[in-house]
Amino acid sequence: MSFLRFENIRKSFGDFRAVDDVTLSIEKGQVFSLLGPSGCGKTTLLRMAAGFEQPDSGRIFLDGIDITTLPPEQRKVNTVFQNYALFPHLNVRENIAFGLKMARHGNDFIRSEVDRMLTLVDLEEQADKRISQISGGQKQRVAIARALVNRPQVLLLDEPLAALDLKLRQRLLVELDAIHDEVGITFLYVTHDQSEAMSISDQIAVMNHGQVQQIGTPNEIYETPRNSFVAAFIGDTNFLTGTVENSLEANTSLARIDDDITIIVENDRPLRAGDPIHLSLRPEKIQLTRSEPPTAPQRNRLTGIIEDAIYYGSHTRYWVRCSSLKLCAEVQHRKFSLEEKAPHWGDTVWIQWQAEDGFLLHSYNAEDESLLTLPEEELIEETP
Amino acid sequence: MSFLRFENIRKSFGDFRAVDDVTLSIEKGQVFSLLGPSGCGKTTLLRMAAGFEQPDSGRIFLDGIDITTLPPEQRKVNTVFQNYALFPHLNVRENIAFGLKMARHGNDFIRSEVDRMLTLVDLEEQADKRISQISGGQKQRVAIARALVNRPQVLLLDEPLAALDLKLRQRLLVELDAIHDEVGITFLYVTHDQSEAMSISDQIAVMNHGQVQQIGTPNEIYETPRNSFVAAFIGDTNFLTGTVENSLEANTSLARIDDDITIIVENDRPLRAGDPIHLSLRPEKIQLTRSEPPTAPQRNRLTGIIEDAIYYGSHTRYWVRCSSLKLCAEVQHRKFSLEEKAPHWGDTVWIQWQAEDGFLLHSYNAEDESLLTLPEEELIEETP
Amino acid sequence: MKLQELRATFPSLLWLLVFVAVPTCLIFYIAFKPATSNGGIGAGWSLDAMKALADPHFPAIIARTLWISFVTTALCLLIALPVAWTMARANPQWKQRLLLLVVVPFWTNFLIRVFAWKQILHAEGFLATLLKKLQLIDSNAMLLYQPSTVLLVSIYSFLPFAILPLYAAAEKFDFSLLDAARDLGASRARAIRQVFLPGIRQGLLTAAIVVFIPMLGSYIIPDLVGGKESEMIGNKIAQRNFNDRNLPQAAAISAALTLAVLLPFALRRRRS
Amino acid sequence: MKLQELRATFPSLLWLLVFVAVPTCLIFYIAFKPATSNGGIGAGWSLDAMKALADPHFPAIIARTLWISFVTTALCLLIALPVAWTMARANPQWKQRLLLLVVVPFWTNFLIRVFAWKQILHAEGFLATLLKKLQLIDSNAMLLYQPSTVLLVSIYSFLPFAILPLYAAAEKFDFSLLDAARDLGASRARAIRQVFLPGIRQGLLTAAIVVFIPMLGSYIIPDLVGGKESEMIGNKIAQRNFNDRNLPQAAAISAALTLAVLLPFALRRRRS
Repeated sequence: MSFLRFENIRKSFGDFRAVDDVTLSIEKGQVFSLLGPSGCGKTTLLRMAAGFEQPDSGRIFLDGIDITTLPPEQRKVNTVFQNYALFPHLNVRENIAFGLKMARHGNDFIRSEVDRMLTLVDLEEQADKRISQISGGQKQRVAIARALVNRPQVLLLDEPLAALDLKLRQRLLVELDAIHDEVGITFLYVTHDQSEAMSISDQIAVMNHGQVQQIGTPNEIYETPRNSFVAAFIGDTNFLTGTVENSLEANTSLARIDDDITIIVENDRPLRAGDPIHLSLRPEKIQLTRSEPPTAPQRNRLTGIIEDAIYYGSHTRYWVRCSSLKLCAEVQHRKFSLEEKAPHWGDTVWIQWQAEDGFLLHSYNAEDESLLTLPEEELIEETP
Repeated sequence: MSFLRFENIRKSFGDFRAVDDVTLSIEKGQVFSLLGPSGCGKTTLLRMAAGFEQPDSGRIFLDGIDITTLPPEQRKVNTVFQNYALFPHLNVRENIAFGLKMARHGNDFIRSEVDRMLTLVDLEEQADKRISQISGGQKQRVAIARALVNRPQVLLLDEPLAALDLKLRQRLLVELDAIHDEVGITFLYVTHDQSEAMSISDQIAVMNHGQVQQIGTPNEIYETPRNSFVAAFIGDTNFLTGTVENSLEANTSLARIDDDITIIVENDRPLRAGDPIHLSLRPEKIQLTRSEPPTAPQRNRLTGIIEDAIYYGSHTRYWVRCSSLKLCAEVQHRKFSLEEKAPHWGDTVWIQWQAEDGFLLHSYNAEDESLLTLPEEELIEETP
Repeated sequence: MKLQELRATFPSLLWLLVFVAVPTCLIFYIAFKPATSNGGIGAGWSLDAMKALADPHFPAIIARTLWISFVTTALCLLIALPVAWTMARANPQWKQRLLLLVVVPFWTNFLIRVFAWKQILHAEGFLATLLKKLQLIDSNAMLLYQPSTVLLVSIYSFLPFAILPLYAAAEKFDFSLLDAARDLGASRARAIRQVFLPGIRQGLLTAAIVVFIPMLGSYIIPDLVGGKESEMIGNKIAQRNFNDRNLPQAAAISAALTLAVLLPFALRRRRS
Repeated sequence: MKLQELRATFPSLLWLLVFVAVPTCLIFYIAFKPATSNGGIGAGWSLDAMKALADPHFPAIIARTLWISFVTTALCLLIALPVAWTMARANPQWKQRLLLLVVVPFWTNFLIRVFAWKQILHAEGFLATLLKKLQLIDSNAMLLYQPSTVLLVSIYSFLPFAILPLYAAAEKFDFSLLDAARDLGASRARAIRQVFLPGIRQGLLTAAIVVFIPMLGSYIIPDLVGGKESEMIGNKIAQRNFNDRNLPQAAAISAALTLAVLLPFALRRRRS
């Protein structure tokens, strides 16, 4: 049973189609993320759930009741705003109490509920401070407490961590997760940061150009992306484009990627010789060795030269040129790999991956290549 | 020979010590990053290099010349501002031309130089647009072109990517790297994002509370952090606190971490029995297996129960409870590991790491634990 | 650094000296000088001007002045609020146009505008004729020379002064706070009352001061469109100036009024 | 949605109608009516009022009016700019105090302030005596009743109107742009000229209009502190009103002035 449901929602601002026929079902108690780049329509959807925007067409249901035209104050949802939107003329305690005052609760009840929230978000000592006197992370906690104190059916979070430093963001994300476990209410979480969405969500809807590209668990979205946008936006990947040469078995085929590269592809749908294919291959699925690895069934082997390497501490990314292909491989740093010596720029290396690790995309758009982190030597054409 | 040098710089704003006796040397042609949390003094240092702030004491040298008191317009450095600070009343071309106009160059020279820059940052088609008509990423490129066109001796970058979405940030970082390779001038890069700093820098100075905590290459900073702040701020880590039991060899000791845990520690300085030690152990250095691994020299083995797991797509983080210790292990997802079946919450697992992968800290501060991404079950003490 | 700071605040200090301290002191100075027959001030000191304050009609006139000033201020704020709101929420292009509209009333001579009102409200004027034909007012009713006429024309004249500071405050107000308030269960009206009005408090205060204070000294409007029943303290000051040519008495009345208004402010400041 | 939008813009439209269209039309209407001896307007239509425009002194008076208005505006802007800058850069607490200082001059009756200036500048007044003693001016020199006196008192009176819009614009100006300009090699002065002034363009325009336009209709200041040589068009309008009690002629002069000023604006708008 879906708890919060968007049905065929459309919304335009002038000529701009912000949301284009979106249908979504969110289960009770889930953390559901809307993930996508700026302007993909994720915030507009959230604002329609809150009641700040009206859809041009379509319906929104909460717990089975049509709330499409209900004003914001009558919806049992509360929002954590991106810029927090705390009331500057009230202190921390008064900000948290605002919703309860509006609901005309008694003073004793308000005081005890606000105290409970101050404990939950660990702000007891900041209770009487002005909003301008507390830090960004504390503001964020006040915003969460101010929304949760009303015991909403759904908590809407609009990029709640975007304004914070990386380390603080990681920490508050963990706290948010803990709060969700504690209060158990449904979260609708809007973000452009895939690692945020991956680590907190039960379900993710990836959006682009006002449309839902794919809905699934973090694992499904990452491992089986439907199209090139999802594959490139969630993490990094390599795109391999080619043509089917011939089918080997029921679920594997041989595909020609380039004049001199042929690879084994695992296919989840029947392929015929001559069919064009687009493959997504995650960098961490590629193993990189300095010596030639033994052949193995269902395994692709290529040799190439390292053109670029970026060190990230816990891992290094290598860009390996194999004739016309340039593949990115991610190597985690640990002492248990067979070779101790790290490869360098210009080294000849071998790369290999299992056929099943390349995932066949349902659709491909060359524009999405721009989402990949690829050092481009072509960027600068002219020398000064 | 140092090209840009800060010597014993101090600066206070009222009672707040923004920069506290900082000495830094930056080589010509380097990308040098100042990395630290908000308020650590990194931006104040950059603003002093640009000439917007004067140090209370200390000197700044550029190419051997004392520029401490030189006004901004007379310094051969240019700045890319965090909010871009583009002139809204000028179009893209006029913004880029501003510095050359101030230097009273001829119109023909200005036109050709601006055209060159427009090509460099790939904005030829946006040349005549107003600043309000272009996207965030394009504004960022204009800001870089506007600074570079003056051929500064040092380019100062103040969190140049902080206002952008994650994917765009990754892409522009790669472009920035390519631009640095192309123009070859010195970059002073200020950021709070360690992965940004790691991937672009030749040298990093990690700052906290107005002081430099450590200076080194990304590799040095990550693999041999001097203190607990550096270890926790750069990437994630596990802190192990204990006492030396006895020395095994010249460079290894046995240390008691807990009543029932004893580990082998590699030490770069002589340790005596009874010495307190603080160890940093990176999550990716820990190998996690479901079956008991064979013993090996210089290797630590522990068994524990998985208490938490967060899926990040390319890897998963597991938090393993080994009696009083809780250790985080990062496991990359690939098909070449020995065991195919991923461990789950509640499973009993074995973890192991090489003694040399645990790094002995010179100093430790319990506050820095708050920088770690650790799911805390103690966060919520009260149930509603 | 200190020198530069001083140099930066110097224009403001000069402003304070020339535009506040000097005229205020001068008025108190003049109030204690004797008047000369040619309208100037004589040598030496005198308490003669203080006699002007002893006029038996003054308590009633002062009460009326305060009342008309208060009502004008309240109505100006009430009308200006939705205008300032609309301007602040308009897109930048419309903001420019609306600002121009607020400025445009300055463009016609103030006197002419007051006379235009006189023509509109005249017993044989367009409006009176219309209202009489519609039998909305008595055929003997006077639209002119009433206290309410002074009110109407005063509101008309001071509205731009109320709108400008309210607009400046509303412009800086973060309207997403209203979304937040409604999200938390406040109706539109409660959100405005509990979040918008406190948010533009400084603008409201400035607008109130900018209307109330010059209203206290207003004399042209009551003189031209008001009757005997709507005489204000400003008229008394003007009479001493122009008719009696007794500057010290005018200064004394003005000084007394200034003190009467400033005193509560100064006291409130001390207390807070 | 459309209805709500209309409702939101309604106050502004009403404002436009009541405060701009009605008085402007009325003035043009009155300009074509005959005058009555009791100061009202008669029935029917008449071109008599147009005769007022044929006065042979008018070209010189209009030229003088434009010149004094222009110089006052320019000097007001010059003085107001550093004040607005200081206010915008001050910390919030100081901002409040400085804003109060700008508002405070309203607190004393306008007439009294002008008379105070008259006392300061009087031939036997404090300033003239001092200057004569210091032999900075001739013993026969007159500080009062000069065109420059009108200028001085006008600047004094209109400065707050120039400061407020400049402050509002400077407040919204992003001062980090000046850092950027200096970083790119501009001196302090060039940064201000090439980045700050274009950045507050709208504020400058508003300030100029708010000073220039009422200056064109100014009549009390030239009447009280100016001599025969500093008569402005506003005095002519006031004379027709008060002395000749000929409202249509006053309206005609005012309408002609409005047209003369509005026309270039309207043309510029058409062209752009």
